[in-house]
Amino acid sequence: QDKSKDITIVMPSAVDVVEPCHMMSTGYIGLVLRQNVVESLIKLDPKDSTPQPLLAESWKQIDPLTWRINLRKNVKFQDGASFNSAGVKAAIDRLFAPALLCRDKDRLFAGQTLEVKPVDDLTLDIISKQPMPLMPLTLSQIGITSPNTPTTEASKHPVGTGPYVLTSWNPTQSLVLKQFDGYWGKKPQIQQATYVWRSEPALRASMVAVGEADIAMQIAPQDAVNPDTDFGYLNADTSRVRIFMDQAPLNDVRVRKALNLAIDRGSFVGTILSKGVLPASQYMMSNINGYNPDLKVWPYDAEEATRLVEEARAAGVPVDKPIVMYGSDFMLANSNELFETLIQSWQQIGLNVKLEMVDKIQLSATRHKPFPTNRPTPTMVFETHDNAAGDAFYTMMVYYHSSGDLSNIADPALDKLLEKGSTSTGDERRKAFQEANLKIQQDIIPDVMLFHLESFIRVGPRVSYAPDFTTQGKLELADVTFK
Amino acid sequence: MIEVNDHLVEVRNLSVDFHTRDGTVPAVQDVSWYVNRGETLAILGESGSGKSVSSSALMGLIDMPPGRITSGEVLYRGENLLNATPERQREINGSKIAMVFQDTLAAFNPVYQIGWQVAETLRSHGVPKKVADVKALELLERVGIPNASGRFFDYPHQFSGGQRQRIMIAMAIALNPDLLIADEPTTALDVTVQAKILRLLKELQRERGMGLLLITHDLGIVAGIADRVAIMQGGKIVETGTVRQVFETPQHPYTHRLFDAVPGRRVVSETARTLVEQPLLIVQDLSKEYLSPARLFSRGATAAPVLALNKVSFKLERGETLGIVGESGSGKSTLARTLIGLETATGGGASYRGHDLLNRTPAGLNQVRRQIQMVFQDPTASLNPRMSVREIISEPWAIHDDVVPRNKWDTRVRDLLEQVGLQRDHADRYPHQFSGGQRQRIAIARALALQPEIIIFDEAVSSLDVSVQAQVIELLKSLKDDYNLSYLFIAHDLPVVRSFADRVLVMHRGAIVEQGTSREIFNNPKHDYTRELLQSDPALNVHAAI
Amino acid sequence: MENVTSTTVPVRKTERTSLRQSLDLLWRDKFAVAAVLFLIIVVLAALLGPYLFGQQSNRINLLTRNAAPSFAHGWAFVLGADALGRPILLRLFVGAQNTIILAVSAVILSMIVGTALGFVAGYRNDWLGNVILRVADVLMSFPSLLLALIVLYVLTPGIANVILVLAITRVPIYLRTARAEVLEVRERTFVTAADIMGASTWRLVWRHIRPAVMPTLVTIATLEIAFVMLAESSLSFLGLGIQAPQFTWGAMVAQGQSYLGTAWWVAFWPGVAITLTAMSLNLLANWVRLVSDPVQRWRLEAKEPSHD
Amino acid sequence: MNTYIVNRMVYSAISMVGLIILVFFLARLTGNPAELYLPVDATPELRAAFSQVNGLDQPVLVQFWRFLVTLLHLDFGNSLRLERPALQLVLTAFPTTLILAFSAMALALVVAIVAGALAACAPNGILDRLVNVVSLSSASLPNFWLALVSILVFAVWLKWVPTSGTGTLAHWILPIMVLFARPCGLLAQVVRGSMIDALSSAYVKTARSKGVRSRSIIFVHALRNAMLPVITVAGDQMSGMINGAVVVEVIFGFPGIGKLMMDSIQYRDFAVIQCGVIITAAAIFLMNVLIDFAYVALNPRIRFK
Ligand SMILES: Nc1ncnc2c1ncn2[C@@H]1O[C@H](COP(=O)(O)OP(=O)(O)OP(=O)(O)O)[C@@H](O)[C@H]1O
Ligand SMILES: Nc1ncnc2c1ncn2[C@@H]1O[C@H](COP(=O)(O)OP(=O)(O)OP(=O)(O)O)[C@@H](O)[C@H]1O
Ligand SMILES: [Mg+2]
Ligand SMILES: [Mg+2]
Ligand code: NI
Repeated sequence: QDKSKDITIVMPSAVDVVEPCHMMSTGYIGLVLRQNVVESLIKLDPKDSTPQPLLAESWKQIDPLTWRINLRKNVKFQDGASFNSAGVKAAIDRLFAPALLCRDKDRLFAGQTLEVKPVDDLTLDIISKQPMPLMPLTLSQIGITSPNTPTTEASKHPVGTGPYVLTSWNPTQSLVLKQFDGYWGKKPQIQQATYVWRSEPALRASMVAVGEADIAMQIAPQDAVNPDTDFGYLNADTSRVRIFMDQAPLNDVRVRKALNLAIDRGSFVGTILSKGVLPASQYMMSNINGYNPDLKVWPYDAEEATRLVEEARAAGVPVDKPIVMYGSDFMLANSNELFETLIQSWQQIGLNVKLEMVDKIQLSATRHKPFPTNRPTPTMVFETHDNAAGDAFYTMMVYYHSSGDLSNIADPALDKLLEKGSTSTGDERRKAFQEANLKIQQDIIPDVMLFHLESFIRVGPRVSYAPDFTTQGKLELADVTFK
Repeated sequence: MIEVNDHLVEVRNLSVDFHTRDGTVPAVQDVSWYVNRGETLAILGESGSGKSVSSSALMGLIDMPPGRITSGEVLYRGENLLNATPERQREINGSKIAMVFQDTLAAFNPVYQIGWQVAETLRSHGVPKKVADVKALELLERVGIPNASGRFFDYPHQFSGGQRQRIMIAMAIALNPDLLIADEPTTALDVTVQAKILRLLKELQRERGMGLLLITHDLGIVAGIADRVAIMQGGKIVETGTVRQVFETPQHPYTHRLFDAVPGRRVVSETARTLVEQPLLIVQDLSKEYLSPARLFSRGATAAPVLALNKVSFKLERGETLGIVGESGSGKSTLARTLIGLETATGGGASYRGHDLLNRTPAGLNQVRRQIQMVFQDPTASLNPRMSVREIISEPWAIHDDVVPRNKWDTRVRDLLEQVGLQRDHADRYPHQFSGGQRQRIAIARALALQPEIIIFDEAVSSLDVSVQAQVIELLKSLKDDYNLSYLFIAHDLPVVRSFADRVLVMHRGAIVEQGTSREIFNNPKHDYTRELLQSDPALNVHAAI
Repeated sequence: MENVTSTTVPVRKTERTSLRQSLDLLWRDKFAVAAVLFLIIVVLAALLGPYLFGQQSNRINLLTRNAAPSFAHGWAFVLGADALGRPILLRLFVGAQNTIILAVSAVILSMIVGTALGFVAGYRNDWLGNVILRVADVLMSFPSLLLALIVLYVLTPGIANVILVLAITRVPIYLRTARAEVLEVRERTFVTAADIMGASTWRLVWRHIRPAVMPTLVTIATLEIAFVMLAESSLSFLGLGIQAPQFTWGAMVAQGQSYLGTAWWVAFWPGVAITLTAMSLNLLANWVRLVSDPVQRWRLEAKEPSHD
Repeated sequence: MNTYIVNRMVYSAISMVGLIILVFFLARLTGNPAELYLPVDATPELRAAFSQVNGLDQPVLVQFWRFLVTLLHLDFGNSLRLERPALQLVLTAFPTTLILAFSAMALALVVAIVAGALAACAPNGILDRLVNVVSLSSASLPNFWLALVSILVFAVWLKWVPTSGTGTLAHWILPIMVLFARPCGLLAQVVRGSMIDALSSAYVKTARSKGVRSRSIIFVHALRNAMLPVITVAGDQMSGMINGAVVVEVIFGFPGIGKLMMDSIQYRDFAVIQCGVIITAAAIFLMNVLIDFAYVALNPRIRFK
């Protein structure tokens, strides 16, 4: 058959699960499925994160707890089931099916349950127990699967309304998407997309170079040397070193300040990290609602940092105590170099920081509650976080609120601010979160904020594709065009 | 010397040196000889005089270095083999000139079947495999390997020393070579078999005009089949001539010594002792059956089990020399190996001073190991190639540390070397730097080192020229008298046995067919086999010749 | 009186000459000489490197990041700089210490344990030998990655544990090789001869079997050195390797991996150092093998005058 | 012979049980899989539910008992990561690795034997030095380095072969070559070493006196005597490869057992780890039996009880 309309996409690791409700939290499922196989009711505009219609034509909040959704007409699921309010209800209910252990559920609903009530064939109400001002954003993350999808086990053959059907999937080798003839919208150019996976970045880059693949995800910055084919994009990941503030010397704010001042963030840019990375002042990107544009990145001032450490020492803080920083090298390209440089910067201002590389499980276990009540050593951990859902809520409540699963801060004033932000809307909401970010950076200093990270993609000569910050979580084949 | 090349093979002024750590050993110096078609040249000589080296040289078998041919030429039908290309040498080797090696166990490839190895000579020179196999079997039968077709697929270590020697001969005569170099080809053969083999060689000579270079120390054989003799000593040929000339009018003092030492001239050994003590060694109905091992991957008929020992019973008294003679393959070595615990007996019993030799207790074991020593039939294999002679001979003292104090080791080693006719400074050399007879003497020296109560000699003096042999036997006798040692002396050399052994066992097909004092056996043989044995002894011819 | 002189004199004589003779024999094999010289440099680097260049080799300088080999930045940078701008040459010197400690102890440990067990298994054909072999089977089939993870979780990471993991996983090769050789050597007549002389098992094994078996094991061990150095680098991605700022040549190779396309020298030089070390050890082992084998020694001795 | 095989099987079965016990319990010391499968901010309820569904909340002994019971029905359980029968995953991955390992090892043996034997003919000669340098380099080259460089050279620059993946015969070339390098170098050294001894023995002299061609003196007479350590080391290397040619499989995207095991270990996919270990161990045990037979076949003097 005609291969000229087929492309191959090479990814860093296997698509080992294709269950749409793990899309947000597991591997590269979203990249493959989202908007290609399963579509959501609403999609976000990549520029400013505003909700746009997709399977829903319109929506509105009819009372604090209820959102009314109007569905698009003439849409069919790939298995022939018709797309209507009953189908959407089934899809949303499926997220809560206990046997499914939906991994995105927590993130999306934070413990809430939703009730879906079809109003008529193409209208439905979604009712929550507590107000959900972010309902459109939430809906943009949910893939609407066919009502025939099993609810007792993870789907191995996801069926949605998207322009592509999953035709074959071998978790050890490849996955193939083929165009769906009955798609309701505009037909994309790509006939068929084959996804393969290779863990070696240089190999992925080479595969595009020799024409074995058309798009290579996540190539290493040092291999991205050809401006015609290699594109960098901010990938929504922000990195920081979290400080566990429960122990001396890390419980001393001077020491935490010093940790921040010791890092020459600018020197990383274009060297160890690529040119496009941005030093960060807060744990979210500027397109997120709640980002505080007035915050400045910590300056580099080693003298001041040394002075602070000495001051703390004079005040009896045990600054010589060994501090452990956990890192793991699956997190970003050149992480080893980054860690070594950080460690050395801190050692130069007189803090005894040591690196301990651990594996994924250990790192993850260190990051979330329950935290150990008495740690053997003062501890920091390197982590990255991406907020692609557009609102500060998804970051702040988890990482900074005292009830957050990943938070090691218990500051009542901050809690208040965050609660205010999460329940209000509009300007008030934004202000509250911005204020919280200010307080975090200026008073609490629970972390050493580092960079908004950049990823690179290599696009072969046959096709064109422009990545953006959503590319980490989805790659719409419709956006790929032949030259 | 005639300069016309009418000789089959002629060696002119050959000299071979060996490089060693402490200098150069001139193993062969300026040696010349020739062999004509159908003629037999015997090289007699002192052990270590360069017989093997000079004959290896003409087949291009000397490792160079460490060896070095410093002068001379080897002419085969006028062609100087020392200048031949390796490919030419290969063509000649095996098909035109063939060799029977002295040390047969080491000379066979341990991992290939005997039949295969014999047939290989043929295959290497273009005989198709099928034909070669048939021919090989025929050859094995011809040299008198019992049940040859059944044993075609056996491995070298499963044969007796004499059988290996015969297989070696079969291998060498496979292609009817022009010249056969036989280096001590009959050292492990009893006289009956030996006579058969020599007859075979003679036949080949007659049929095909084969030249025979016979290296031997056995004057009887020389007298029997050689046309001319060359006598070597210390790397040189000291005397050469027809058998008659040399035997009747020996010129060189060494030749004189050689003839004087011929064992048959001395009287039959007499037992003068009255046996009051309990016997040292009691062997009762000892049997050993070699089951044909399950052949995992090889084809071939399943051979019938070999009954190597069949209800053997005898006693060894203290201070006694018990000679064991018998046909090659009759189970002599097996008897020795079973007594020493290397083979598990399949029946019967044996005890040493009340210690059961077959089911040993650890305590008894140590005693036995201290008091019974053995000299193996294949001396080369029994010497650790990585140990110097000093280490080899002093090893028993290291094991049994009460025998000789450490600071005396060096002198004692050198004394022992001297006693067995080697040089004191040989102590620093390694086994591979010695000749066959020299290695045999190292093994003897090692067995003597402990002065055990019993020493088992398995063809221990077979590679020694008669003068050295006489010296060694003399040494053994005096040790026996001084320390009241007992010997189990396995040999096929009847004159030696006659003059050395007090009593004699005659073995045939795994059983003892006759035993008695030397006098009884030699003067009044009862069993048919014994009679046959005595009749075919060529030593008698020597006396006629001299 | 006479005995005293005659035994002491030759012993002294042979001892003196044997040292000189060994040097003499070494000189005959120019490759072995080169190997010894290289190993001396490595050992010196391992001893002194961290004291001489410890500071300099760890100083991060992003200006010289991935600098190509040249004299432009001073002699320390002749082999180029790594991704953090540190001089590779000095890092090779400093890394030698950890590398050598790690590789040599892992190899020696596994060799001793493996060989000892192999001797027992080969010599004693009974239940004990069988048990040892089955343990080796188990070790061979246990995934080494899992083993590494287990050690990481149960113990704390550190050089001792790296050595432990590497040693455990490499035991079977020595064990099985030693056993196979012993099975064959113990059937040789000279071993039997010593046995019936009353030699203890220990003596048989040590004096007779070991010298015949060792050369093969040593050959394997010299190659294992390189392998262990590299295996360590692949452990470091689990966090089990040696932790920065400590480093080894293996870790340097691993770090250079991502720069193969752009800065080949980062992974290349430490790789060369590993290969050269292995090669030197092997050449030296080959030399020792010749010297210690009386049957082969002439290959070195005979070299002085050229005959023919 | 038969008793030997029976004994061997009994012992192997015992060690298999030991291996399973070791793997089962030790693997569970390496952290809770929930950390990997669930997002870091998962609620405790979700974590609990995950553990319960996958039976990880039970005491380890109970888990082991269940494992044994299912194992008796030849059921190795389901993969946590891929949610399909572990046995099926292992059995589809295993042949790839076997083919890879066998071809690499066969090639390595042939090349190593020829090179090592020729080198041994003249120790310290030019050929010997050459073989030494090449074999030592190939034995000490980092695998991943070799893999990446050979991709760069042969696939990217020369475009002779595809970079990676499976499909055509050409896809096998690079992985096999990379896999082949280390065993080949190692074996060449081993062959060289033991051949030097064998070539100076008396039976070689006999063969020369028989006029045997030097090729067959080297490869028939000496080689067979020198094979013992060679097949042992080859066996060790082979079992390393059966256990997974991890680097090669990962880099080249070869869906073999090495990659499967590595992923399973990293993802604490216990069922697959256990199944993989059992299958590979069975293969390795079998190979060791064959190697022991080979000892006897190669050298008739070797005996086992
Ligand atoms: N590789 C070697 N290195 C040093 N000397 C050697 C070497 N091979 C043989 N010799 C010496 O060369 C001499 C001649 O040895 P050769 O084997 O020819 O003796 P032979 O006459 O055959 O004695 P025998 O009757 O004992 O077999 C001996 O003295 C021996 O020690
Ligand atoms: N390992 C073995 N397996 C099978 N048969 C064997 C084995 N060893 C010896 N034999 C056979 O046992 C018989 C006796 O052998 P043994 O070595 O005892 O003979 P021998 O009397 O010493 O002969 P020779 O005088 O030739 O050395 C021979 O037929 C021999 O082939
Ligand atoms: Mg001789
Ligand atoms: Mg015998
Ligand atoms: Ni003449």
